[in-house]
Amino acid sequence: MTTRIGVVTFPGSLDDRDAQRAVRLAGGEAVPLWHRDTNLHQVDAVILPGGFSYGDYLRCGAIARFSPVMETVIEQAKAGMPVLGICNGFQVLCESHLLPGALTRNDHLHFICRDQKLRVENAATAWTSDYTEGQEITVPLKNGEGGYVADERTLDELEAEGRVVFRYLDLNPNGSRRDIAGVTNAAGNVVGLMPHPEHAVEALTGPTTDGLGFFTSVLKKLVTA
Amino acid sequence: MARVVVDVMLKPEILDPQGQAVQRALPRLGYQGISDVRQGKRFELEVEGPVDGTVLARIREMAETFLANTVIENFTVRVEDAAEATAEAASEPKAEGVAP
Amino acid sequence: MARVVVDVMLKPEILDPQGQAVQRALPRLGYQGISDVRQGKRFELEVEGPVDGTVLARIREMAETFLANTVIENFTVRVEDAAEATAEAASEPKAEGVAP
Amino acid sequence: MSPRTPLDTVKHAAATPDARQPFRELGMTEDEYLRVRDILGRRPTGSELAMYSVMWSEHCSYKSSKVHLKQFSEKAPASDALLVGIGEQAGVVDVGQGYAVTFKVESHNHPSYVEPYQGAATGIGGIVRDIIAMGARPVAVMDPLRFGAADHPDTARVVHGVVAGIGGYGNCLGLPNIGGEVVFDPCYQGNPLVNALCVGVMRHEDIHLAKASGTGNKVILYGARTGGDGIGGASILASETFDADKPSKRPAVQVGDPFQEKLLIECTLEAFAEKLVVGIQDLGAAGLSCATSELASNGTGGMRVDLSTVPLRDHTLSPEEILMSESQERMCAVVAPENVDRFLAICEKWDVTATVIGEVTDGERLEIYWHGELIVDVPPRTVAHDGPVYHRPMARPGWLDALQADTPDALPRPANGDELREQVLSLVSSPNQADKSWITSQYDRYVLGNTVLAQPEDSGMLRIDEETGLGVALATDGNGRYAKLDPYAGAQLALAEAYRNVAATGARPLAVTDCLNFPSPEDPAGMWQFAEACRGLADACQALGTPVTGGNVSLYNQTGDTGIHPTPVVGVLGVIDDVARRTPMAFSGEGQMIYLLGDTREEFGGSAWTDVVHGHLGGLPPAVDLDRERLLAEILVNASRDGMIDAAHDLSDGGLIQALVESCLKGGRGARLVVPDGLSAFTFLFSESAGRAIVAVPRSEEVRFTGMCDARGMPATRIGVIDGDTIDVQGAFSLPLAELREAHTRTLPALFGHTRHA
Ligand SMILES: Nc1ncnc2c1ncn2[C@@H]1O[C@H](COP(=O)(O)OP(=O)(O)O)[C@@H](O)[C@H]1O
Ligand SMILES: [Mg+2]
Repeated sequence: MTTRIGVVTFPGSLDDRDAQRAVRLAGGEAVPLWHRDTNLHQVDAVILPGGFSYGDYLRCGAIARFSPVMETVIEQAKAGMPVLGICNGFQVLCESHLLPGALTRNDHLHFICRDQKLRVENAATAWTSDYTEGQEITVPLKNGEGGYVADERTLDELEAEGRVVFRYLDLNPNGSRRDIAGVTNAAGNVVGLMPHPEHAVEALTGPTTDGLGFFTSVLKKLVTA
Repeated sequence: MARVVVDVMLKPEILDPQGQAVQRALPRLGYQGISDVRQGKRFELEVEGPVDGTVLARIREMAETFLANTVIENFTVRVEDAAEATAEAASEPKAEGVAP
Repeated sequence: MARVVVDVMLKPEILDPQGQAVQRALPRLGYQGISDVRQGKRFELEVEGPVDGTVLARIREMAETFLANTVIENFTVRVEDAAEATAEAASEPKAEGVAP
Repeated sequence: MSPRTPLDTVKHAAATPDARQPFRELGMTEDEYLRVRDILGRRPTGSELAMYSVMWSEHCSYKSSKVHLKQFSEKAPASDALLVGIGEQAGVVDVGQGYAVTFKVESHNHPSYVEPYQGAATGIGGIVRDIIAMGARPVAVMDPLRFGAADHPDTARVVHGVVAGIGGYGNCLGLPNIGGEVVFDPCYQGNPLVNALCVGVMRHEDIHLAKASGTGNKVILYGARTGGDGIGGASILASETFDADKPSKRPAVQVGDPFQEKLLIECTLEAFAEKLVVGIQDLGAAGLSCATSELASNGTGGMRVDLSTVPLRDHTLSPEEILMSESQERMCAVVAPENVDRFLAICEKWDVTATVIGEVTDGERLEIYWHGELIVDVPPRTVAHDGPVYHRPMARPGWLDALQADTPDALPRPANGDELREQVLSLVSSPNQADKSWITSQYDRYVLGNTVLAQPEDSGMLRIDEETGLGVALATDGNGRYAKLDPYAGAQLALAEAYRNVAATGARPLAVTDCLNFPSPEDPAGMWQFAEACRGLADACQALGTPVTGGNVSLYNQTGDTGIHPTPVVGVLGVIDDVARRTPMAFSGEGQMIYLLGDTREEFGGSAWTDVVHGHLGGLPPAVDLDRERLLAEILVNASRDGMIDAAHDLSDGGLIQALVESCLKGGRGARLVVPDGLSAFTFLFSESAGRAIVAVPRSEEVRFTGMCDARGMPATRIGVIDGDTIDVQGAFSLPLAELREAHTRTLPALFGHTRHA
């Protein structure tokens, strides 16, 4: 049986098909989930994709957080199900308080799309075990509100507990505190990041195939689990 | 040091997709009875020295040419001062949001 | 029908790039003497029926859980009413921006 | 609220034939007004007048341009690829394997000057709805832009707003931006050009046309509620009296809601997939007036609409205003009665407001009611299709001879290697030739996961089929300086360049869309320019075998007496069987041979060199040789298919050195060049002769490649080798890549502020 990974579509989700493709290329079965779904159709993990859920009006991810599907996702995430939030998905996870901190307007105030170099700081989460700590990868980044902020105490805590999963290298594209590109929860099953691994899974359409590791990591974890 | 507040709102006849999105979400969150929501911008300017008529006129000009886009937005300028704070307190105490 | 205004501002310790961009632009545009600018959001809610304590408490809850993200933002809730308008008028007349 | 005139019903109009009507204020001539009276046999009601005035406007009726645009059909080359030609919302092209592609470019020039962000945003919104209305899934956008002088104080306002608007809308819709243009020239100061192109994909069987047929079928309006946007004119009708000095104020600016449009895309495509739609039409300019009259006139039978059912954002709107409102993000569908419930359910699923506002009748009239009263009763064709047609006077401008006589021949040329070097740096750092990533990095090029090539490549390329690798490529071009010197040749050069760009990436050019941006047609000189450009484009499309499938005309781009350079923007669509075979522009293969394809002549009229170094515009643009363009394209496509070249880049403004610098910077490799015999280094580097490209040929392929060029009669000159980290022109100068990169990339950030795209 192949492993089922759900990809949630909120109104305004944009990279949902791409996340599904990435799951398939990694060998999993992608299961579309609808924001009004109240059950998760027996998926083993969930991806909250990029986009502008509900237009990103009010705040990015703020309205999506209250959708029916998120109630179950929050519940399951707390119970240990692997959940990955990419870009808008990361924002939803922060708004849901599954991850600490918040994402604010890029410090230069522009939307930015670029190939971004990252360092993998934590290769022990559900979504990063196929990487090695310190590995450098390049994946696309595209956002207008990607500045990661949290109070100093939280930031120190994240650092101390090794919960900073990715850091921007060469250039901090949005003013994120301490160059943080992605973080995880204490249990390591919930990961959120601003850059887009699902856009780096094919040499033809991405800058690299460095993003595949996210999807193979979780598939391996679920098979051995 | 005085604070001048400039509120900038979309003109009533202009579509406000942000306000609409908020309004549409409210019933789902269990809030009834809000018939309309408009979302605008609030600028808090810290002014050095006294805020007299000249300063306020300058700020109004600044609001008109820079802070607001008068093609689609209206604005108001006011000094946030003791008198106002009192008036507010009289009508309803201010609720300060604090992080949990 | 009453109007309730919710103002949401970034907490003082959170960087406000929009406010900063405005402040930086001011001297270039010929405005001196503004030592700080913060940019936030203003929501105008049109409430059906009277705004009593219960309604206001609900709106405060709504602001806390939804309109503001209290990880990074503070908010205030107030009824926009006659008392306030008078207070404002006393301090300084409101400048209504109108399109040319 | 101001008092209103009593409702102007059809009955009332018939009874008050002498009532004065504000046709002039609505932009109608007396003749046009009399024609309406003639058609109706009475005076029009206020609502009818609103409809005719807006539908017979230049923008909607093409009344000045029609007689010239005809040539695109008359001279259309025979093409098996064309599934739907000119006249529909967008043309449709067969790209094989059962796929069809629809694409179109449109202008949103004037609104983008008034309110740059919203003007540009709604420009994207409008063109995307055209594509959805054909039944296609939109898959990418492009944005050809023209701004005033780069250092003019107002330019930054427009640039910031337009770029943010295009990004804000397109990014939020989830459409990758795969190309466009950015040109600065003082002639666009008060008239920036914001053109927007959208491309969509569908299966052949899914093509939908805008028509209302089938008596009893329902007309459903869905999407945003109708507000008072963009109806300056109609408020005249709604005001107290026709000559009231205080017409109610309505904004001329429309605000876009890309989130709503994204929902509109998904919900429309779902309805198409379930075959629920008989006909469909987007609401763009002229809103409901246009949608109802076009749907009705394209179908069989008539249509009855109850305007009082239209969901409103502003309840004070009068019927005239509702008919004219240009509120964004709305569509109109014709649906059989048995499918209405399902259609509405799909709309509900996507949170899209949908309302049945009328039905198709077996009559021949478009009848519109307002709270039970008949306020419009017209033959729909007379509104939508039988508008006035003008043969406006034209005259070759008196200044043209002098302009053409002022050739660049007398301009001082660089005297030595050092001067050449300086001028190369000036060229590649000039705003028009500089790196555009300050702009393009504000656009999402990755979303949907099928972008194979995007900026700064010669064309944007998209994968259409993940299994087979079938793809399409698109490029847009237009050189207003060339067109100013000779509009006939200028239009042909625009086509030739876009065609060449598509071929350079390995795709076979198939079809054309165009956006003709011109000054006032009421000036005979402007009209002549327009006519010449149409003639040139039609002739060239015929010669190249690429039919025009649709496009857009934007006239009156003029402030006072000064018009913009005539600016025909041409988009070319090509097909590639396997996107894995695409040719990128980057010179990265150390040791590979650089070949120049084509002939280089002393051609500097309208060139970037004359502009950057001398601020000069005069003479004649480069000669057009369409046979050569065709041959060059075949060579580039074959070489890509057969794996003979690793990189290619077409030559256009800035000439060879500009192209070489771009390819070297992209690949991170330098080059050693030798000036070919018979050419001066200056001409070699800066000439803008058309029909040329540079390619990188691996040594192992050299014999095969040159053999092919020889056999086909394509001049191919070995000009150098990819090598090291400097560009070295033997005997002239040497420039480190780092210095070139700095010069090429610093310009736009220095002008418009720093983002972090590096
Ligand atoms: N406004 C824009 N939006 C998107 N891409 C753009 C824009 N302007 C320029 N580009 C891209 O930058 C690259 C260089 O543009 P240009 O020099 O005009 O190309 P060419 O000369 O080959 O036509 C191309 O890939 C083009 O599509
Ligand atoms: Mg090119």
